[in-house]
Amino acid sequence: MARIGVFVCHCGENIGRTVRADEVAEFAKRIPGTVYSADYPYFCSAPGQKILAEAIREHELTGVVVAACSPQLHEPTFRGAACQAGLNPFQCEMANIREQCSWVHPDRDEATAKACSIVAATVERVKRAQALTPVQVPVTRRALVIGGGVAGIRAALDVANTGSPVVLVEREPSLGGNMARLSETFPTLDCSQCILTPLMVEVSRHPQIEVLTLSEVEEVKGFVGNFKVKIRKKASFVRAEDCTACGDCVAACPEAVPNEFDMGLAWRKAIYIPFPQAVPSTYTLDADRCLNARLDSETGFRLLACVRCSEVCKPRAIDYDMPDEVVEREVGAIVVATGYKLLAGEPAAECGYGIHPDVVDGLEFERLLSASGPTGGEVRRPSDGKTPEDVVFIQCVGSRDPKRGVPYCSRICCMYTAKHVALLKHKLHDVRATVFFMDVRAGGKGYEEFVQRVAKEERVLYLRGQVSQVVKRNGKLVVHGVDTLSGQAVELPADLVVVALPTGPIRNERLSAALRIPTDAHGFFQELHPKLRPVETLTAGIYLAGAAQAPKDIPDAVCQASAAASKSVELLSQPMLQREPTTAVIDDTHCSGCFECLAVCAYGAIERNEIRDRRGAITRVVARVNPAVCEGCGVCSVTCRNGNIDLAGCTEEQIFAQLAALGPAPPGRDTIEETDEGAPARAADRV
Amino acid sequence: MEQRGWRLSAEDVRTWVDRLIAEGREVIAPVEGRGPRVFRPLGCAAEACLDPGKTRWSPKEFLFPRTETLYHYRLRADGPELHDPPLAERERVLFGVRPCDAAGLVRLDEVFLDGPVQDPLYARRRELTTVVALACQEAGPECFCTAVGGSPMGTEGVDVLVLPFGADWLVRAVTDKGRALAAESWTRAHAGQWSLAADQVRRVEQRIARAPVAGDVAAVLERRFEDPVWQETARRCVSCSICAYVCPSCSCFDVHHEGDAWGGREIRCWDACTFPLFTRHASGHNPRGGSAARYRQRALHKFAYLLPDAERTTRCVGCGRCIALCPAGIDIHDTVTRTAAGAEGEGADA
Amino acid sequence: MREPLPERPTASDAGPAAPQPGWQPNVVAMVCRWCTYAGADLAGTSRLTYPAAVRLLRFPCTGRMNPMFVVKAFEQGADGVLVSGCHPGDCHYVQGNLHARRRFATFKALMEFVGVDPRRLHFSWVSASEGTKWVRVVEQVTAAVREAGPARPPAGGPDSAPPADAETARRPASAEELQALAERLRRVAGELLEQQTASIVLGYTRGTLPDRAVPGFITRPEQAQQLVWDSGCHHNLSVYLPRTRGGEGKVAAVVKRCDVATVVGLLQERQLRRDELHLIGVQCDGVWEGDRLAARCRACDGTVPALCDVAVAAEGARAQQVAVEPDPRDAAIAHLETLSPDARREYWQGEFERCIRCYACRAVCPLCYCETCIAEKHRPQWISPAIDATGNTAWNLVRAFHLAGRCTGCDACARACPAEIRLDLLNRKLARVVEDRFDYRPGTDPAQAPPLTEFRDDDAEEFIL
Amino acid sequence: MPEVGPLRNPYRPGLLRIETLRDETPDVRTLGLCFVDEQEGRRLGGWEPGQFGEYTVFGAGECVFAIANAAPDDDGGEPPRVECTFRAVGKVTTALRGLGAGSVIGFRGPYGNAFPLAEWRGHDLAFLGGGIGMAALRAALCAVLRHRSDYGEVLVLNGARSVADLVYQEEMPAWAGLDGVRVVRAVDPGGETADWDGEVGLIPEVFERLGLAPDGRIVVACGPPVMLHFLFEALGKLGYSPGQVITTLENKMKCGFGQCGRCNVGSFYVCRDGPVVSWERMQALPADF
Repeated sequence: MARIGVFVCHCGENIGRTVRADEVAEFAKRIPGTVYSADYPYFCSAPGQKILAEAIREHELTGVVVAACSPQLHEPTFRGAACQAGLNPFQCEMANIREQCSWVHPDRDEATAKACSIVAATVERVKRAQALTPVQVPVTRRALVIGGGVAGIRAALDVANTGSPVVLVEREPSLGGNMARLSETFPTLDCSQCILTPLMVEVSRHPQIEVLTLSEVEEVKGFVGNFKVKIRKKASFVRAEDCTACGDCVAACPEAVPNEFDMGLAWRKAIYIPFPQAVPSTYTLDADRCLNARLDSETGFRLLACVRCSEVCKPRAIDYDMPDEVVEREVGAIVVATGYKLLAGEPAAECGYGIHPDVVDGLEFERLLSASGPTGGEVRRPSDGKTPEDVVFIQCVGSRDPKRGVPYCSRICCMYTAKHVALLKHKLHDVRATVFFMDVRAGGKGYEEFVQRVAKEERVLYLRGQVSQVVKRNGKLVVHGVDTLSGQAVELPADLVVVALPTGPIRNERLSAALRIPTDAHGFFQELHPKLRPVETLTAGIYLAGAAQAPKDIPDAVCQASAAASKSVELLSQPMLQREPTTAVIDDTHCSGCFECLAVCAYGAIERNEIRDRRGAITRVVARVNPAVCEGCGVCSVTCRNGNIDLAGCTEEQIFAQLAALGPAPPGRDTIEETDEGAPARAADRV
Repeated sequence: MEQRGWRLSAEDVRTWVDRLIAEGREVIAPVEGRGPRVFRPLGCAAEACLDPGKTRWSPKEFLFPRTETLYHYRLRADGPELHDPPLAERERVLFGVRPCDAAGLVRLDEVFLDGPVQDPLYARRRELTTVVALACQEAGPECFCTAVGGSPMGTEGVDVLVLPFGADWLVRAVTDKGRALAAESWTRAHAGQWSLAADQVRRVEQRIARAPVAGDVAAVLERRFEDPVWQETARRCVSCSICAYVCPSCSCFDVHHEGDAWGGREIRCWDACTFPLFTRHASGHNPRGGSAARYRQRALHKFAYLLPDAERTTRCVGCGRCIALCPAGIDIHDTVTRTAAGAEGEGADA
Repeated sequence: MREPLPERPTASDAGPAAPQPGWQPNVVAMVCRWCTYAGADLAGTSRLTYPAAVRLLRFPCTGRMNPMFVVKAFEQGADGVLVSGCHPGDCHYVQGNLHARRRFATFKALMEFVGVDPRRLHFSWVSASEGTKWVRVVEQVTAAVREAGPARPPAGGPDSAPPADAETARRPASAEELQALAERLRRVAGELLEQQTASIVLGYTRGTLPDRAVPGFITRPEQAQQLVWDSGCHHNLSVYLPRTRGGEGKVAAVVKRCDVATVVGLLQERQLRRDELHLIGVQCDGVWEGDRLAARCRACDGTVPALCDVAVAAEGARAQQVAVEPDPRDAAIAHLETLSPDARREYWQGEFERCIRCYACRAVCPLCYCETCIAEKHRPQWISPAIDATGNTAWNLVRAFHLAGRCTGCDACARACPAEIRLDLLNRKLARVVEDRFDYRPGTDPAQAPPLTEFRDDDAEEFIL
Repeated sequence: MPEVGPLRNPYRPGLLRIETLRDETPDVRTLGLCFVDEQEGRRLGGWEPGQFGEYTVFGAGECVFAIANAAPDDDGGEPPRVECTFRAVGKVTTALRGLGAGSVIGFRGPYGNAFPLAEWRGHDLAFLGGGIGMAALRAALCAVLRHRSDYGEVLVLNGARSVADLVYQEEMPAWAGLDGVRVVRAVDPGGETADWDGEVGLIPEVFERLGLAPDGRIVVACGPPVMLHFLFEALGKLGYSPGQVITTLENKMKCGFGQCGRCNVGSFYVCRDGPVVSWERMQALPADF
């Protein structure tokens, strides 16, 4: 039988003024199961806690109810005190008779009556409280960073610098991401490559970082602290350890294809290095473009039609039989930094993007500006290589356009367009530059100053307006738009048009399914809380960095990367993770395997558990909770129609007992009005 | 037999019932209202329905309630304080009971009164209850009282027997208890009228086309304990308890405990051998885990196990309700007679 | 002769009796700890005042609150219940409140339909910063409960049963047509067994009572001749599917249009595997009980759904298509909805009073496949086993609620019920609520997620304060 | 119709207070119970070994176990003390386990038949208990040991899955100390500890190994169904006749006196005609276990 102690606090006058604490304590004595009760001016004081601890020992209490203030305030205090006296902390509960009783009900009788009822319900709850111990989860001290752009690089370095190993996975042959494509960066106009390349090199040399390029995450199993990740390393057909990066193979290769790194504005060979500063600095044979036909299987080639690269390769680094390799890594934390891409939609097409070669997007223009780009840094238009005289920049081509594009602001376009204008003007002083814009949003450090400077100093026309279409007339592009300030239709000739396309997520269904983290309506990964937990995700141990979560500029992406790294390190720095024991508990003996619990669990804490017979054949598939992942919301328990899922610390037995104690004396049980039939008139007949 | 009984008009019967009520008795009779025809306590005679046909379920709940309290308790500092439930005090007439249902009450008596322990709640109710039976005016396709030794005008468990006689009724007291309900002023009936009325009922009886259940059925069924017929028939069984709950002679129950912080009660509720949980141990082991074992238990409990005397071959009274209402179309009479006859598991019931 | 029991101790025993003239309502508030509980604390720290009638119960999340807790609270004598949690978007557990919103929207509709006075059941979103809103909500709820008065057993009122269903213009299919279908069906079944595509065929066979087909399990080709097809083939045989194993071959089942819907539900809920099933869809002109066309058939054209593996239908063009009529269950629901809550409660309590808890409704329902039903769970006791108003009401409510968003309206439960409780109306009402609110119709797409496992950010919440 | 006098409420339990608690294994506990009202205890009189009682945990419900001790011989002395040994498996037994010394529970009974101790006089006896099955035999064993001279040799074979699961470890030395009593402890293969000095093997095996000849010996066995199944097989091989073997059955019971209808095996009601039954009689029952 439970032996419960009830401690009614006066809280000085705070409770005592309206609740007669001595009467409540006296009442508590009558509740079956209560063996001790006391009232005291301040139970939270040191002598008060001593009374509590002594009573626990002396009366061998199995549960404690402290009727005092809100548990949000002093629950840890009293649980701590009870714990020191030998009770499990979860066998100590508070009855809130201050915030929710004495302070809000001026009538002494009403308040005292209510306090009694709160105490009775809490006693019932504690009687059925189980001792719970925190869930201990071992942690694998290694992080996985997905994405080798600037966010991924930063996160990897930050984690690795604390001494924890990192696996950095990049889909492309080289690290660098979109930032590597940029010419200069706003607002300081320092060279992107110059600041990024050292970081890339640092990563590649870091003893704690394993870089896996040309690789993709295929499968993520496990849970916080204990992920098992399968990564597919695609064959590069060039043995990195043998390749000297001499480039002879490139010269020999007969097949030229558009270079993705240059946004298709230049050519590369089927065997290539994406850009000179690529890390790792090894060559890759693009199996899809190589003249040799690809095997149906994932390894090697079926027929060798051309072996020129191999013939010229002195270190014999070419291996046509190289297979894809699937490696498995165990990690404790995962940082997702998959970055962004530009989205071309209907508004882009109206601006001639994808139709006229001289309509380019921001990244293409970066390459045209870049000293390492296809034009060596000279701005020439793609169609014929002429130097443009009129350049028109169009902002918000799809951004902030809920009907035809995306509703959100892409955040970087205003700034990079200002940068583009500045760089353009530096290179071509006489060019006429016009910017169509909706608003100029320049909310970063030094951003507004930069835009103002560009607008003032660079003789650029900022036109508030919208572009309806871009057409080609007499060999020249004509931009049709409206100056929304004057309401006048505008028609501008252009040699080159730069459209600011929306930044959107890299949609990788397979990855998001593997990670079990949801995406928002636009496909960006969803953070756990937009304000307070912007780095975490619904899946504990998986963090977000950079534009994978939302459009970001470099400083913001790097900032979040460091935050994600910090979160990962927080997790990896402890050998065992302690988690609240108030988790869902499944009794699978009667589970029918509908898995609606799994469907409603936001945390992926429910797993399918196959029960097998002695011969190993699956007899049933039932649900199982992973307490390391469960957050204890209890949504699953309501979904389970036959009540197989309970919630530790808030069990159905406790809830029912509380409900029974909260109500008034049920007349059917109090004064037993039996009919001859024996059916007592029960209060319940009321529903 | 000097028992000539009486002849009552419909009006007389109404007056009779109203008088029984006025004298302080609770009169319980078939009532038609929303839902099916069932036995309910009458406010006045006009509420009773004495039309042909039977009620959806037997009136057993007035002796063996669906749920009743066995004792109450209140928790005190020094331990629980126990209280017995009150015993029934009011005299009661079950009116318009079909003979099969009246016989069913005797089956209940055997369980609750004839064993080593007598149930005081039941005993008191039984003592206060008088049964007025009404001979059948029609027989349904499910009826088989005659197959188990009953009759549409059987008198087992009956205190007063009423036979339809044209628009009137012939009334005869079967027991002294029944005689106490009669009135001095009633018109006597004569023997000729009785034989006419009995002929009428016999015509109903002849419409019951079901084969009699053989006298040695108990032994045969126990021998055929492992017969595939149980499996084949029970395959359809969905494990509800309609058959048991509408049955006049089923008497199984469960004992539950209901309590809150302050006290509680022990209750007895109807239960049925067709429910899987009926026999499941706390360990999970279930001696009758399959529907076949449960259906066999039910059939054998009716036709083989624990028959009180050698003469009676069944505990089943042949009302046929379990057949008419089974959502899976299981027919216990068919199963039992075919099994007893050694029939293979062929035919409609396969 | 019985000793009067001593009174249960109450607060007033603890001291001088409180001078409480008349009745004080008892309102149970189930609140989430992160938002509303904190909001109520804020009301306290701000020294606001509100009626003492409300008693709080702290939960981690509204998503943990089982609607059956509300039923329990009323059972235990609450005069009113308030459920309160975080505003959408504020949930500590991201989406618990959004699941709760769907559940309680459905549950509230059920409670109102069975006549629980809407003034007794309330919902609100109160954030941790809304101390004043908490006060306002409590005042509003308490006032409403006070107006509704003490919860009391139904008083017994006039009979308010729905009128009889309107006459149907439809007629049963002709005997020749049925005969032709039956023969085709036998042939199909025989071939399936012959070719060992299926190892068992669930179909209808002749029962021992006239005009009553019963479920039959056919395992040998020659037994296929026992199969019947007529307008008395009421059973929804899909109830047998989850428990029937085909061994080497598939399990074939004879299904009507309405039965296929429950098969879809079973597939959705992983109780069946499509590749182990062989569905023999039969064109059905409706099932008849005497001269009464089953309610569910009135609005159904009986054609064979595409999900079936084989369709047994009339050959060639039919002279006359089945005329679809309004569903009479809707008329009955509409009638009940014109009644006052009290009258509706009267009606439903009258229905539940007859319940003998035989659980036939559950046993015949293909979607009631739980190994052990919540009604049998006694740790804690969810549903009182007592066959009385309390237990019966709780059982009938939980059954209906557990089928919300799942029940396809096959009416097997109502047909089996020996007490003729209008379970069909409860089911149908909830099906319509789910369709109206969540734009979901059960039994159509095996790949669809059940509506109460999902939510939309913009689910209607007009019922939430 | 039988005469109905003022009948006793058969469901209303007497009240017992928990005096002693002893944990036999991690989940098996033995309670020593005394009557709250001594008069009530005296009215109960006594019980025969093999009979069982219904124990009520107020707030949780009733559960059924054998009475694990023998009633006092003389009826004039102190009121009887009831002992029971139970495993916490369900709702009520878990609640019972939660009770401490001084708690009050309900008790009604005794119910059922008893071991035919009188018939055993002069015979050698073997008590074979598997797991908690020993609890059902303990009352008979106690009675036999109390009148040691009335019986022949006594073997006690107490077996369990593992050493930790062995009940009555405290008492076995005292039993073994008596003249002509042999106590064999056995655990299933794999359940032994490093310092285990008892037998290893399943009870049927161990008994076979002991090689006790059947002549006149009465075997009293209780354990899980699968143990009994193999034990009967083994006994058959050793030449024991079904009449020599006695067991006690367990089935779900509610009323305790043959009314609620669930514990029957054919016409045999475990609560009323059992729980004690000979192997011979069991063979005649339908296979409805």
